[in-house]
Amino acid sequence: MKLDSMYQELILDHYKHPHGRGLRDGDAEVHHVNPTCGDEITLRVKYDGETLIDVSYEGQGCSISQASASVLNELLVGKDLSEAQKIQATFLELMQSKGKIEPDEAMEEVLEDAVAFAGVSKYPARVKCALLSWMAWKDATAQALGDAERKTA
Amino acid sequence: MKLDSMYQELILDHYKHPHGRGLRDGDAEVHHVNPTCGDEITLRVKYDGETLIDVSYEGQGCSISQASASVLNELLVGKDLSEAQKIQATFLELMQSKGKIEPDEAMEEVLEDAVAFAGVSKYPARVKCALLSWMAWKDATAQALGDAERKTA
Amino acid sequence: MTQLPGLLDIEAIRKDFPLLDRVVHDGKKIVYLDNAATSQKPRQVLDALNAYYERHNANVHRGVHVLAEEATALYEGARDKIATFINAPSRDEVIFTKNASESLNLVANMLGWADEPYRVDRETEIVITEMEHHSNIVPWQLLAQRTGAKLKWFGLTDDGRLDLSNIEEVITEKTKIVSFVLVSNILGTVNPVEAIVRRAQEVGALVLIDASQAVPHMPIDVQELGADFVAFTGHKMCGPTGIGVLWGRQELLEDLPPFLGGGEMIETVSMHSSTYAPAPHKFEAGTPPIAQAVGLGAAVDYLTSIGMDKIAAHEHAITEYAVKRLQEVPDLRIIGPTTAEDRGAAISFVLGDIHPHDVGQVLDEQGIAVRVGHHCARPVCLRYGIPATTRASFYLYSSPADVDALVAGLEHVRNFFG
Amino acid sequence: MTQLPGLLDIEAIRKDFPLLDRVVHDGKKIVYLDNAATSQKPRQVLDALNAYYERHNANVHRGVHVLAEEATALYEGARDKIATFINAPSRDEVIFTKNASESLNLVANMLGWADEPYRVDRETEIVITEMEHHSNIVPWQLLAQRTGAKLKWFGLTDDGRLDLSNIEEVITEKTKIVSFVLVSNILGTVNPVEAIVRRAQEVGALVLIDASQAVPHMPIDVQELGADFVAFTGHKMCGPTGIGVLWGRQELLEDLPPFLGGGEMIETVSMHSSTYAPAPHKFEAGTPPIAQAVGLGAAVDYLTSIGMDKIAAHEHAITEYAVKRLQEVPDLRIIGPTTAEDRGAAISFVLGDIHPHDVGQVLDEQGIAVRVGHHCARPVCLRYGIPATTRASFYLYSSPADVDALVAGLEHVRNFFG
Ligand SMILES: Cc1ncc(COP(=O)(O)O)c(C=O)c1O
Ligand SMILES: Cc1ncc(COP(=O)(O)O)c(C=O)c1O
Repeated sequence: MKLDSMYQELILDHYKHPHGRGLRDGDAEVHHVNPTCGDEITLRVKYDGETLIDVSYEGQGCSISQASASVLNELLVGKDLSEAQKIQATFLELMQSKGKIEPDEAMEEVLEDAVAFAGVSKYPARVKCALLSWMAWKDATAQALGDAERKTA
Repeated sequence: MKLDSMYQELILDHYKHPHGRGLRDGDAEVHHVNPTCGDEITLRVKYDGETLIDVSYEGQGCSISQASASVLNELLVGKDLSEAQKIQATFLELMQSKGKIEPDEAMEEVLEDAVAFAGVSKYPARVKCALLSWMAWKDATAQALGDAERKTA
Repeated sequence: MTQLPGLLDIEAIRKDFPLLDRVVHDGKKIVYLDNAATSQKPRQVLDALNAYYERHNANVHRGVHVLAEEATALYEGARDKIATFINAPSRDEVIFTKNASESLNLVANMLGWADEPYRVDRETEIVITEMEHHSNIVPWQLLAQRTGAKLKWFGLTDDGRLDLSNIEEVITEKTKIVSFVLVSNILGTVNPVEAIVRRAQEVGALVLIDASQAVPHMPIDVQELGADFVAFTGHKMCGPTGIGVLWGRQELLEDLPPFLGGGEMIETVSMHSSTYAPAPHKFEAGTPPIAQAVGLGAAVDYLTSIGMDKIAAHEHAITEYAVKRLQEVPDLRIIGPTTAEDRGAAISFVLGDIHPHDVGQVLDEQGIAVRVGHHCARPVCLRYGIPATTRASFYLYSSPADVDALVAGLEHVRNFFG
Repeated sequence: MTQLPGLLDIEAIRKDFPLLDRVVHDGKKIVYLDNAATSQKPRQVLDALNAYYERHNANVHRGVHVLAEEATALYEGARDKIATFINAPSRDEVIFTKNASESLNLVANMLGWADEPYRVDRETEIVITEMEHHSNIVPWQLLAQRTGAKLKWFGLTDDGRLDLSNIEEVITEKTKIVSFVLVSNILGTVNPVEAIVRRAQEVGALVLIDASQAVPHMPIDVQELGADFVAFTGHKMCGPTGIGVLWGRQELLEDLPPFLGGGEMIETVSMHSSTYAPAPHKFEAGTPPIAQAVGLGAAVDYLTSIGMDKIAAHEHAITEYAVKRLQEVPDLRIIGPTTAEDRGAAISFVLGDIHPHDVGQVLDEQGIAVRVGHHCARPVCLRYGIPATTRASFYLYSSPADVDALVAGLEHVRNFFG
């Protein structure tokens, strides 16, 4: 069934057993909404210098948006900012590919579990679900590190 | 040619040699506009008791609206109010007939020259031209006699 | 096939709707259950559009040439048809807009710019309900912000109906306008017009009814409703997109100020000042949606030829069947009335803790088109503490087999996420 | 047949337009010279409309089913096409409205409700011109009345051009918005954009260009124009009725407040307050004119396939020929520029003292469709002391033979009323 290309086993797993869910202490908090469907996420980031030491979140949404936040947590926490940004950019590229990118080994190395979302990129209405937490993370990071810069300035 | 049914000789005559054109003393004056084409008329009525003793007018418009004002002047001046109203009502009926009324003798007796407008009723865009002065007359009469009533009240 | 009393001859009707033959996802014939979002269009409406463009197209009014006269007659003829369809006392009370949203905004703006006694300002109040479509919420929020008026609303009962218990406190002497939905697009609820209109009239408030989900589905008589304005939209009633209607009482349309300015709505213009044409033209600035009005006229002819009472009976039968069958699905909870009484043919539900997006996606894969989300009525979702719903909505071409397909599809969804 | 340099292959093009085969008044093939009022539609546009309704029709956005995704892709794809057609820097700068009039009113209303520095109020001034269409006059009169702002305008020279001699007094530090027509629908004049934009920028005023009569007829590049907003309408450019466009600079669309409220334009709604979606959606309340956008996209594809520069050259040749031939008609006076320089293909004239209604009627009898009246630009008639004009206007399917038919028709008019 074609649907299986979107609902990979791995995605359903993350959906049912999300990583790092819940709100914990952070340097910045953002609230993002997907206006086309009403999915919502509240997300906090915590940095130690350039290292992302936690992403905590809460929200409501479909399996894709929930699983995507869980994968984000698993993938980004512990990474340096530049590395995390590279992963985010690669994920964005994959999601906006309209199903035209078949992830190669290099991409798999960067995205790990997140390559499972390749199938979602074929469903334009769901791409935004998959990106919700990633956009929130980007925004929160800008706020946290912008603040940090201001603090150190 | 079908057009001849609208542009009767008689209408063109009235258009080229209008009766009673120009503004003279009156009991009431109205200004009417045909918003669909911008034709305008300023019209005054003068009553002596119940008798319409003058209709004077000025304005700009097509042959149909000009001829219609001229015919109105010719037909109504000198008539009693009730008779004038009957003529107006009959003219209105003819003009709204969409070409479906073939004026009979009774109607011809009431409308005289104005039966020449029967052909205009087939052209919805022009019916308003033909009615412009007649509507203005009705309005002016209401004002003049309303005022008269108020005066005598 | 399941037979229910009161059904239309669905086979025959479906032949009129080309889209219903559409095949999706490798050979599945579409099961279109998204009628509350928009309806499909019968061949008759498409023919009217084509005939207009191929033979009569011209700008309306102001033309002496034959095409302009024909186009005008067709456009104004459509107005006559709509007036008859809703039993308007006068054709001049029918204003063509671009959609129901514009119709609702038009009233809000007229009242904002009106003179007394209609004027909405900081001394006055606006009343809506918690089950309104966003298009009947946001215009009033904007009006309230811009004039300082207070926005109030009726809440909802647990079973998806308006809570009118405090009607005397909600609608007061300060109320200038009460605007509410006749049939909710998310709950399916049919609201009690009479009670609200009576109270509004008591305090001298105007009443606007959002009949977007009513006019397509049941006989509507604006005189019987007793409201001052009624808004609806063409695309949900077999008509084209790009056209809506506002019906309003003649005296009000005469008294109230215009909204959009431009060609068609004027009597005479100079650089210094302008005067306006009488209604309905006063409210139709610019070239109107001519072809769309003609198409809506054809839609109204089509619906009338079938009979609005028969369509209502058909939908009632389908709704009754659907409400029953859906409640047989384990973990399914209907959001809104759980019987077919005073209820339209839009049925929202949640299925366990499976998110509606996932429900909709798996149904789609089976060729079943439903809508998921908050259906432009987010306050209803907040009220019932749910993120969103799945909504199946029916129309004159819907069959019991469509309901069966939906129920089978939902079983599949449960297995998929089970 | 008269051959002119730069003409398109008219025979081939006419085959695309079913209406041009229309026969009126006992066997006369229509000579359609009312293109400034509305254009005819090519088969390609009608096909796109039918394909949309027959195969893809659904409400856009918010849908996970295949029809909703297709309809959304078609609707948003049309936005991409329009953006490319006018060389917009971003697709998100293209707002779909119902017609040019709504586009113009939208800007006027945004500025009325805006915060500083955009806000129009009693301290500020609005500038238009005496040759505007009513749709670019009345919205500003309404705004001026409602905010207390002062409305000013450029006058006209005797030969039908803008009188910019006093530009420094007309556009001043108080000016918030300058709104003017690129090509006049009554005079045919093409206005000098650069001079006006330069002065407006000097004083920090926004510029809105009414390009309703330009976009259909010549290549338009919004970045080259240098304005802040550009408005135009679908039905004059081979598209359906019921759709217009407003292009606006992204930063402005972000800063300015919404106009109509409702579904589609929100981010999140509660009963207490709402937030809005980013542009263009912020300005598109309710179900948009979906099929009409798709049709307009097809129109743009059609025009592009022929080439806007070629269309402009064709019309220039026809206009040059028409201006010359018309001036051979005794007693005929052109209202507007009497050469084809800086001039569009709409030519207004008066014929002795024969009223334009009578001219139009007699031409109609010969199958020639022209427009008569004040063409929604009454101040121009007042300026030139005439009650109305007769207007012939050409498009890509117009031929020299059409001009010849018009000239012969006018001879007949003169004889009829001679
Ligand atoms: C110059 C100009 N501006 C604005 C308009 C208004 O366009 P619409 O009637 O489609 O709103 C027109 C055409 O009618 C026009 O010619
Ligand atoms: C109850 C209700 N009101 C208003 C609307 C708005 O209609 P439109 O989107 O056509 O403006 C809708 C449909 O979307 C609706 O269901």
